[in-house]
Amino acid sequence: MGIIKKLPVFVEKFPGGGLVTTSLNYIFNQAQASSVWYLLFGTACCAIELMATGASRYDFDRFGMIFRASPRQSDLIIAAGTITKKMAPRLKLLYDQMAEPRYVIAMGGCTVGGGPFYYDSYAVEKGINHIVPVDVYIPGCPPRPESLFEGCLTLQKKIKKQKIEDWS
Amino acid sequence: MEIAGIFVYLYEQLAATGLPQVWVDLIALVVAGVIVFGFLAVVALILVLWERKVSAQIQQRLGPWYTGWHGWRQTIADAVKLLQKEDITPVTADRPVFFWAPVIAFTACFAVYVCIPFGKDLIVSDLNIGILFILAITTFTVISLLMAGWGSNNKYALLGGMRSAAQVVSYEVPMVVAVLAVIVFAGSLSMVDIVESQAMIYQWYIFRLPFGPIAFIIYIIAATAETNRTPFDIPEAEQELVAGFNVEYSGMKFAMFFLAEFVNMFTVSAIGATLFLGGWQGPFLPSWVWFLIKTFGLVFVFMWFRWTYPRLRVDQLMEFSWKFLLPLAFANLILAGWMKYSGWFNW
Amino acid sequence: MTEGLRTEEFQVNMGPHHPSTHGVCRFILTMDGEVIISAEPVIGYLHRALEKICENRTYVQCIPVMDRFEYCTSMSCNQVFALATEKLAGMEVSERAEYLRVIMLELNRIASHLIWYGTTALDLGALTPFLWAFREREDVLDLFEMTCGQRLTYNYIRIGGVARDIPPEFIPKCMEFLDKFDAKVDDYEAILTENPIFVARNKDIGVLTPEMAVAYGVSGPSLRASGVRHDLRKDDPYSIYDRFKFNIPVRHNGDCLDRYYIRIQEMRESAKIVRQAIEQMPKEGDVTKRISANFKPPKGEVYSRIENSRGEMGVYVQSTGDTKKPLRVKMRGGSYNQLQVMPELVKGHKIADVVAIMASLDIIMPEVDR
Amino acid sequence: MNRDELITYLTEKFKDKIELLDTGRAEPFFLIKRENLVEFCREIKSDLKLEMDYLCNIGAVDTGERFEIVYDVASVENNIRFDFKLVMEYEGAEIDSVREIWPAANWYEREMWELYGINIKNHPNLKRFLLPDDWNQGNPMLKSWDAPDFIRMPEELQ
Repeated sequence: MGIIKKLPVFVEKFPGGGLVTTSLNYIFNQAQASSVWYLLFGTACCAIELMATGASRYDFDRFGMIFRASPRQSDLIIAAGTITKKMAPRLKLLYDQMAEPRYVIAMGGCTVGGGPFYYDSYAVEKGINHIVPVDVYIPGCPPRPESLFEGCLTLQKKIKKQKIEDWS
Repeated sequence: MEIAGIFVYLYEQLAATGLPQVWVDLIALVVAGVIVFGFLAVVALILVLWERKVSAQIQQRLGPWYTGWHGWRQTIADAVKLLQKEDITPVTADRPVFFWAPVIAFTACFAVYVCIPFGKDLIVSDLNIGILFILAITTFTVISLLMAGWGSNNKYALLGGMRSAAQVVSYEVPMVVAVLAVIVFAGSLSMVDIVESQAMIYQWYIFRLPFGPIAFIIYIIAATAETNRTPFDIPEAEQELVAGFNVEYSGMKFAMFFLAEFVNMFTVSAIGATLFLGGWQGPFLPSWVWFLIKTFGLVFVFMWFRWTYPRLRVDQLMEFSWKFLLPLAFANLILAGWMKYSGWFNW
Repeated sequence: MTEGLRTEEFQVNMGPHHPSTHGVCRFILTMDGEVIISAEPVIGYLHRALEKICENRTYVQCIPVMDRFEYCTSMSCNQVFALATEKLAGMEVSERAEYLRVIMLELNRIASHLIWYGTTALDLGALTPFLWAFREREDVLDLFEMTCGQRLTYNYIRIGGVARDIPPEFIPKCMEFLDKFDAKVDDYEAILTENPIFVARNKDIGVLTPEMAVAYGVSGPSLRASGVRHDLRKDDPYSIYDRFKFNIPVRHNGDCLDRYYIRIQEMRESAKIVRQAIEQMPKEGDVTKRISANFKPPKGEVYSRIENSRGEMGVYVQSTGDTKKPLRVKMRGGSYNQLQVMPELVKGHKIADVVAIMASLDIIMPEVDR
Repeated sequence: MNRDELITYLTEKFKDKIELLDTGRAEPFFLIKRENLVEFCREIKSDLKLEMDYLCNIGAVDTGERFEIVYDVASVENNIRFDFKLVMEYEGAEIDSVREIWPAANWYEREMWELYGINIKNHPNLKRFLLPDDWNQGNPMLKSWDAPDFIRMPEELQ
């Protein structure tokens, strides 16, 4: 966590510090929620929908979401597409490389629970919650861009409810 | 309204308090530094948002929209978020180098503003070697990029760092030679003198045919390369090197690189405006408004490049610099010298 | 002077998560500075065992699985499997259904080439063409959505026909799209084809000789860019492709730029085919065929192939005749062979060229890994 | 060359080496012997009337009793296409590589080796590539294959 996060905990001990903490909490959460940079991570069909969502008609940028190629600079993995057993360690690695606070959206049936490859497939991981903690699940094969927006807005809501104390 | 007057008034008030002259100058310098720093921080934030809006317009999108009215709070939110992010230093990284790289990038890009005239009499310090100082300081960026590439201990970062070193060194040369042509005409290295030599619009160096426009184009091309922007953004080529030299940086350190990049863009635009577009010279409006208009106009040109062009390959980039730009710049310099010497076009 | 100096080769791992490997391909590049000495593709990061899955599905259930085989052109996947099964069962497809298939296949080809166009530009560092291409792609997807309710995995072309007839507003909307599409392709050309940087990045990069292309089984636009006039729509006509007039663009250098030109031309040709198909299509007629859940084609085996936007797409189906499940479904995608030939193409080029070559071959990983 | 001409030509040229299978109206399908594979492939590629220079696909089939290897070949030059296959028992499943004849065969054979466990003679690069590097559960495409986390689709869903 950044140093700045330790400050409010310290401030709270003083009289009136609670007010400062609460407003800081609000500002931090607002800032975080409206600037979720996602990692450019797509494996299969959902990646095409993810690209379409970033493109002109749907435009992820409206919500302040831009893609970053490096996991170090991103806040969110949108796991778009099937995660196979061969890919799973990579996803874990990418998640580990990200800086806290970090979030995961499981986009599409495959990442939610194996999807169409649940039966009869020897190679597909049955849900990415076995690999990384997931914040929001978006079902669909592939989910429409609108569903993806819904998922991202849900994530924003979740971020806005965070408490500073939980972080440090 | 000229804001330079305000500063002069404040300075006089300070001097009237009876403090020793050394202290007065020191306080004045610190205050000027803080003002420039604050101004540039705001400019960088505006530029990031503006870039996103420009790209959105070109791509028929809206750009940031829901963070405040038309997304005006977007970059503030980004900055606050980056403040909170975890600060990762890879285990394998060379710690001191890794730490100092963004700091150097950040400070170097601000140091330039010591001798950039923001308006009439609005300059922190009018060095008599102003332009030389600026060109020297801007080269600092390359050291920071190289440090970032080396310190990260990541192959992509290293490739990015090496590329940027090669690129900035290659493009520094034609840029300096192009600027020299202007200096030859102005007869001074001081930024203020250069601006004052282009008092009327036909005296702007961009309009001094034939050498002016050529020098200006060379300068713009080289400046695009200096700031690592498309089509010369190979050091951080997203599609080849993931994120190039800053691939391992997160949180605040990344924000420093990010801001430095935009401040650098503003810097080269400001220098371009000063050298070729008459700096703060202009009718009716206050001088500092003219300066900002011209600078932002150039910034827009850089953004326009970015969202239109694909990226060059590393060897093409070098060839372009050494085989085309540099000979052209030298020929231009000779032309300018001859024009100055013969006095034909010396209006 | 330089005697004491030596350079050392080093290895760079590109992928599987890399912005420009079109999914999850991984390359192990051995490099000398920026120059590539050898490249070894590592695949399998998207190996989802589609072939195994198909073995435990009925023929009807195989169609949605095929959708995921090549999601950029799901229609082709449906078509190739339907074609194989129809050949096995000796089934006829109604006239109108054939026309609908052609319309959908060609529209899908356009959509797929638009993805290719966008990602190619993106890989070369230009972001704007990518967004432009996706803008038009959305219009195509609107048409698909209108027809089958899906944007990506359509499950529309079924065994013996198609899933359902098109709604009445489809044809005006489609004509509207076709009318403006040519001008949009002109725009695409204006921003990339006429751009000297783009041309410099692609000219004489990754030259694929015709001999090598055929030997490695390269197909589709990549083969035609090498000067081999081979298009299954003309040479091995399936469905009703022999009824349309269209050109097969061929170029002879085999470099990235030629592959780019071919695909741009193909978009225009596809639009022509759709136009003709809409004109010739019978106004009404049955398009679906009711197939029982226990549909069992007779014993036999067949390899059917069609011209997909990425080359020859084929499927081998073996039926035992006594079960409702295929004994074996083997899928063949154009990208598989194009990725095989890539190590040969990238040798001696720069790391930036790997990206350009991969984009120009239009490799997409599900087709490789299945 | 149309379908019938092709069948006549091939059966005459290779007489007892190949056997025509009945597959309805699809392209001609032949059965060849395993030991003739390389020779046969070389012949059909070099024969000027055939010139099968293009390898579409190679697929292994596990019929539950034995292996079948199916080759789908085409000629870009003469625009003809046919398929042939060979049959072998599980025990000592091994074929010769046709990589020398069609370089495209490289990955198809590698895949066969990996997923079916069929050994490829004279193949220079038999390395794992589709399955995870640490895979230790055998050859998953075999009909008899099973693993703890492998769930078959229940009959009632079909």
